[in-house]
Amino acid sequence: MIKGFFREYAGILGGLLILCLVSSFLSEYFWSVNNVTNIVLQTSIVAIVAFGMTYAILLAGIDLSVGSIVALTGLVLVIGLTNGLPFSLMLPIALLVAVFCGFSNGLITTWLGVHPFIVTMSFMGIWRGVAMLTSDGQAVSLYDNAPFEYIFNGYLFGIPFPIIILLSMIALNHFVLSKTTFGRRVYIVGGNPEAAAYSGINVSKTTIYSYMITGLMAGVGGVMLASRMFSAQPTAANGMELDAIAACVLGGTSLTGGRGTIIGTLIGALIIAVLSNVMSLMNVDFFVSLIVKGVVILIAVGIDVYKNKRKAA
Amino acid sequence: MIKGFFREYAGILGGLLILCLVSSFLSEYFWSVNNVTNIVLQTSIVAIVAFGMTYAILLAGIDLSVGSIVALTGLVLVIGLTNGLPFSLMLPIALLVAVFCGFSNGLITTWLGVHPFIVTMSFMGIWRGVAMLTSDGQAVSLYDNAPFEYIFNGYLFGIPFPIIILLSMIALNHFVLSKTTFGRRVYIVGGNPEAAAYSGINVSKTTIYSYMITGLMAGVGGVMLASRMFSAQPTAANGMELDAIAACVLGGTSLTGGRGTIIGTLIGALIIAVLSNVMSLMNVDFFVSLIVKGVVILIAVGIDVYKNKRKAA
Amino acid sequence: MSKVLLETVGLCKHFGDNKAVDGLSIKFRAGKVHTILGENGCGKSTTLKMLAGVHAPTFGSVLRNGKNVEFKSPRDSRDNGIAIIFQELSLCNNLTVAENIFANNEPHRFGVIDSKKILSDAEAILNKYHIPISAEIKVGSLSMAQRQLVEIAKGLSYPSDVVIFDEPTSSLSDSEVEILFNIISELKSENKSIIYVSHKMAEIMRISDEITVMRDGQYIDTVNKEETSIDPLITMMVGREMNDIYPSKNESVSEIGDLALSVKSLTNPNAFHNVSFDLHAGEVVGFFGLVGAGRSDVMNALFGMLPYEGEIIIKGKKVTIETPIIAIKNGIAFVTENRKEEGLVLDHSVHINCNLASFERIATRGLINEQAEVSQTEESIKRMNIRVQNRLQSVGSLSGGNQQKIVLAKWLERQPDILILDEPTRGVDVGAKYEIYSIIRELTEKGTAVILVSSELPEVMNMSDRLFVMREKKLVKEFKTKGLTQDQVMVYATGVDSND
Amino acid sequence: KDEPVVCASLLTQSHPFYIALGNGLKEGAKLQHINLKVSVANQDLAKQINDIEDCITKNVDAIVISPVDSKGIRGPLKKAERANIPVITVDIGAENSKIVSHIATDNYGGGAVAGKLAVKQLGGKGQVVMLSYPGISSVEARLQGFRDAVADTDIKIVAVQPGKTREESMTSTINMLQANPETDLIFAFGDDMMIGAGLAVTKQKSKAVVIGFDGMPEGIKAVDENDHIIGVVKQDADAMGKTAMKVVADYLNGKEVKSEYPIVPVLYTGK
Ligand SMILES: Nc1ncnc2c1ncn2[C@@H]1O[C@H](COP(=O)(O)OP(=O)(O)OP(=O)(O)O)[C@@H](O)[C@H]1O
Ligand SMILES: Nc1ncnc2c1ncn2[C@@H]1O[C@H](COP(=O)(O)OP(=O)(O)OP(=O)(O)O)[C@@H](O)[C@H]1O
Ligand SMILES: [Mg+2]
Ligand SMILES: [Mg+2]
Repeated sequence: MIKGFFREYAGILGGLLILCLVSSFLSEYFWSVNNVTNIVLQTSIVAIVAFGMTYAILLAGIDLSVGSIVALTGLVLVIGLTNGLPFSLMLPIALLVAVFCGFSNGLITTWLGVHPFIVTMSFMGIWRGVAMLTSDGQAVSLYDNAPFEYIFNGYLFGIPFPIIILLSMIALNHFVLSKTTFGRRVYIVGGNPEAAAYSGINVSKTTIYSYMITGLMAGVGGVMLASRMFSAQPTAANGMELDAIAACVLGGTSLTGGRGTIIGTLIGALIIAVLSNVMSLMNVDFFVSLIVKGVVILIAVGIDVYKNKRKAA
Repeated sequence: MIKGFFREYAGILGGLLILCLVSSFLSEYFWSVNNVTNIVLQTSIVAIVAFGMTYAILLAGIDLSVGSIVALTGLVLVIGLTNGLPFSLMLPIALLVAVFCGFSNGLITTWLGVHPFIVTMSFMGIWRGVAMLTSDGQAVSLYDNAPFEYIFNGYLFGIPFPIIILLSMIALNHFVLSKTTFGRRVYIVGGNPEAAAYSGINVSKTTIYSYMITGLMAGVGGVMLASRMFSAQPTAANGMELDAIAACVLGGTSLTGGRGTIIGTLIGALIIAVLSNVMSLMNVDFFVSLIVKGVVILIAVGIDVYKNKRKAA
Repeated sequence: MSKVLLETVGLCKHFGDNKAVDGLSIKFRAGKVHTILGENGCGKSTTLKMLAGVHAPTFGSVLRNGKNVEFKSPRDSRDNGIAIIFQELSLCNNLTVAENIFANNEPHRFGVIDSKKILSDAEAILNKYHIPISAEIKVGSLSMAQRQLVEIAKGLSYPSDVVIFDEPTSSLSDSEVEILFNIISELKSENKSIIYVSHKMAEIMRISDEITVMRDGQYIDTVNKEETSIDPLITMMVGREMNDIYPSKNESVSEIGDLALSVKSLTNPNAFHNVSFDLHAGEVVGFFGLVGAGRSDVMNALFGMLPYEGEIIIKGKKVTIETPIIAIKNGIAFVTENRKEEGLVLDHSVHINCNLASFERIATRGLINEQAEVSQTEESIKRMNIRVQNRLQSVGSLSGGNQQKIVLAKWLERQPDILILDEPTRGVDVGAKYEIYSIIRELTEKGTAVILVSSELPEVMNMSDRLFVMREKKLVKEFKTKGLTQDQVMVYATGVDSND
Repeated sequence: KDEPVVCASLLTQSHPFYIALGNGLKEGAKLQHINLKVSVANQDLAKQINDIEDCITKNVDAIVISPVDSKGIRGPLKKAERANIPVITVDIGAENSKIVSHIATDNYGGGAVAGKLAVKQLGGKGQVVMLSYPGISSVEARLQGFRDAVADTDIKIVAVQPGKTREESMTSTINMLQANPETDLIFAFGDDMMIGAGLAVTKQKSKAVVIGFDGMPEGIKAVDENDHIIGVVKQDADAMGKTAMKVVADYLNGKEVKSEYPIVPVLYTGK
């Protein structure tokens, strides 16, 4: 089991470890408890959004609208709360909005039969516009709502609550993808949609459900982000889709569908987070950091390819 | 010939015409010579970049780095010129830089054998970072260079020079894709790379050349943009890749490769340009315009799908 | 007469103007093997797809146990006890054999998959039908033949009393065919109705009880096997008389020519060892072996798609073939065994595909020569009798046999010196086979050297001058085909008599 | 004694004003013998929060910040407060957080200055179009200041379109001039937008004049050289940066500092 785990993720895990090793030489602060916690906290939102993205990519699709869904979900939640509605009501409503956004992506994709790139790209604009309209372009803040604050700033058994959320999302999505019939269908549809249809799988339904999960995960991310910032902003998470996609791909999820895991995506997200963190600790120039990030992603993907080739040979 | 043309582009051309018709009701200024010229000028840069993107998408690839290449090319040109180097030297150098960027995309993609999405995404960051570093994040302006100014602001036989460039790029790329063996290779490799290899086509070379053309077209766009703005900015053309991709897809280029034309892309680009123009003329709220743009793209793609289905049945 | 389990009444399927199936009425009975026979593109697969719920009929109806049924999806058909093994493989390469067998049919509790049960059930099925494949291996690492067996196991994994096979043997070699026929007799003894489609006449005569012949989408006749034989069936099928399955060699030009190709101890550690042979102009050399013997890998190496050690000498010159481009430059053409993935661009037109390998040569200074291409396409269509509506039709919408002819056509314009054919008649009807054989004869008469890789022993024996047998990635024997018997060859192919 | 280490988190590094502000901070740091580390949020609040958290990890002596969002920055500033790290805001303030001092241009006031120039230029009557950056609060404040300053006159604001970059400003302005040929004046919230609008006016041969904001060297040059650009509200980024570092040094040396240092924008109308 554990051996299998290391074999499966050897390349990418190696990449992460090397990165951590290099980082610990580069910055004395790197291994401090405080900093490690920070890294996990900083990555938690992107990682959860990337878990959702994993479904879309497993289907050989993509979801460019997750950043907009993150923003919209946060706004719906915060606006509801500032208007005095209870958290227990607004949380489900906000998540439902996120699921609905995902549903739209899935529905239009299967209905029109066009590539999700163009559908989710359109919705990226649409949901962003809706978010902007909802708050008239303004950020909406909220300070005195205990459960809302707790989401990203609370502790459970001494562990930061967002880490608890992250762990549950890992468990949940890993379980769904690897243990359930639905997860299996996602892999089959992504691996060979025609074969899936011949096997009697309802491809449309599987696709729509998957995008709904992608939406839901973006929604969870949106709630966490809003809590983290004590406010919701219509411009939040702009470009987060690219980080989420990078996490998936670094983690070995194939853009041609049918291959990838949640654990892989998690490791991918951690690589990006560690990289940003150490560059920030070292105060690397922003422009340089853009270049370094690109180069490191290329190297990481390259290592993975090389490893797979060697394994195949 | 002409009949075939209309048959082939019926759906998308219909969409453009409907849009123009609606626009002429919505705004009295729409059909003025001045405005129509403006639309063509406004779209010329995106359209040319989208022509380059068409090659990448025909190969079932994508190029997310074009926006960054646009910015970098413009900067290289303008910085060279402000340092007193002659235009006749700097223009080729700038375009070579663009071709080199495209070459990197193509080389790494074929060499690593990974999806161009992730490669060009990395380079998007890298070239943007390089552009930022080159000018330290500053815009560089240039007012007194005649040939530089001429590019976007000159006239030839009474026609704005950028329109001449646009027309030549249409002709050139249309010719390359439909009349040359290289173009044929692009379609075959995009349709089935394995079959292409077994038919004696050098898939890697075709891919690399294609991305070089994508880069070159982005470079041409970059030169035009710099001339238009009398300056180069490291942040220019941020997000232009999405507009270019949208133009391709609206124009019927399939994201799964092997299908699409330059004329289609041109019409796609015009649809986006007309849409932006008329919303701007009507002073539509920015937030609303995001939504409208997304919805119209979905509708246009939908019409195209519907038409193709009817043709097939 | 046994009970009718499934019946079609006036079944039609039209794709636009193309009447793929046009008024088909057949009764399928319990405990019988019912074969549907017809030329490529006559509508067999389309018929089966309607029975499997993949296509909805344009007109007509399907009766299940006498009752009208409408299948809206493959699931409906499956729930009605119809199992189908498709011509196109419907497996996922990233999943294991067991996972593929139970795709969308996983044993589960509240949606949670029981992985252990999948494995044990899959092993049970594989064992029951004597299929020698591990259930835990990923399908992507299996050969085509093994995948076909997995496909069969998958079809048999849920309860059914009608089992449909669409050309199950086209990628199987004899040993696997035996496995399949055992499965079929097992099913028969369970009183199931079997619907069978194949182009291999001998096989059809061996296992069928009833045979329905189709032509151009239309029903011709249904006959009992006992009351017929191969020749009248072929006549019924092609609509004219055919005298011989294999065109005879023109003995007047039987002189074999110069040495065209000489291969010396070709080795790829992972794929084949120490392969040496000669090939002369005007000669057909057959390669026979069981599935996985390594024939295709050798051919891939000759064509620059697989690295090798050893020497390749073409027309007396040593060449290093690293890429297909070099191979083609040296006059080699290669029709691969996997036309869909390696031979054609399915989305593109017949026109583009016919010129796939020659458009550069016809071109002048890098410019496409449209006119020459059109005439070359038209000629290919005529010469090879390819059934298409027009040259702009997409290849993906053609029947398998017609696709195969296009793969062949794409090479002929280049007039190769050495033509490698890997399973060129797989899934091709007798009429078209004859046409392909005739083309081989025609080419050799003009001096082309041909390598014919095939798993059909009669085919290699009748068509080749010499025959090489491969076993376990080695060349084990060379024969002259004159006077050779099938048994002699099989001894070497199977290695039963390995002390020779 | 070691130099004190100070983190500065800037909104962006690709906008002339922030480049100048960054340079001002760096020069100020040199003068005050402070070891300054600058990070750039690239207008992404999440990134800025990460940067601040990383600074707190390093236990720096002070934090200088121009928040991406005044409200959303509260979380990390709370952490800074708990870690006893003083925070100074520049250009953009922070709400609901404990701040040592705030050094900024009065954006609303600057907008009003531009509005008054417009009233004077047009004689209290005419059509105005504006460029905006939807969702950015400092920009909204400038536009609001302008609006309020022309509220009681016959000046009408006939169109507002986004102009987030120089190229978008140019395109938007061309389109707005097309739809409103009678436009008399354009208010642009930044130098880039002013320059883009200036190019558009020339292109469209419009009679409109442009008023801008920021007044960085390129903007000043544009006012000098382009007859259509009549003035720019000039922020003193350099002074802002230097003042900020002075305040930090004073605070760390135990001197008293004021809670606000307004940097008054001045109007520049050419040589
Ligand atoms: N999806 C489709 N769209 C359009 N035409 C189709 C489609 N599928 C099949 N056809 C056409 O229907 C006809 C019958 O094809 P079908 O695949 O049923 O032939 P077949 O008898 O199975 O041939 P083969 O022996 O080569 O497998 C052919 O002319 C084919 O071109
Ligand atoms: N029994 C087997 N076990 C494992 N791998 C096999 C087996 N049979 C075939 N293969 C795979 O097929 C390859 C060799 O088969 P190749 O295709 O060259 O043989 P062939 O004689 O042409 O048979 P085929 O009819 O399957 O094409 C091997 O590289 C291997 O990957
Ligand atoms: Mg068939
Ligand atoms: Mg083979």
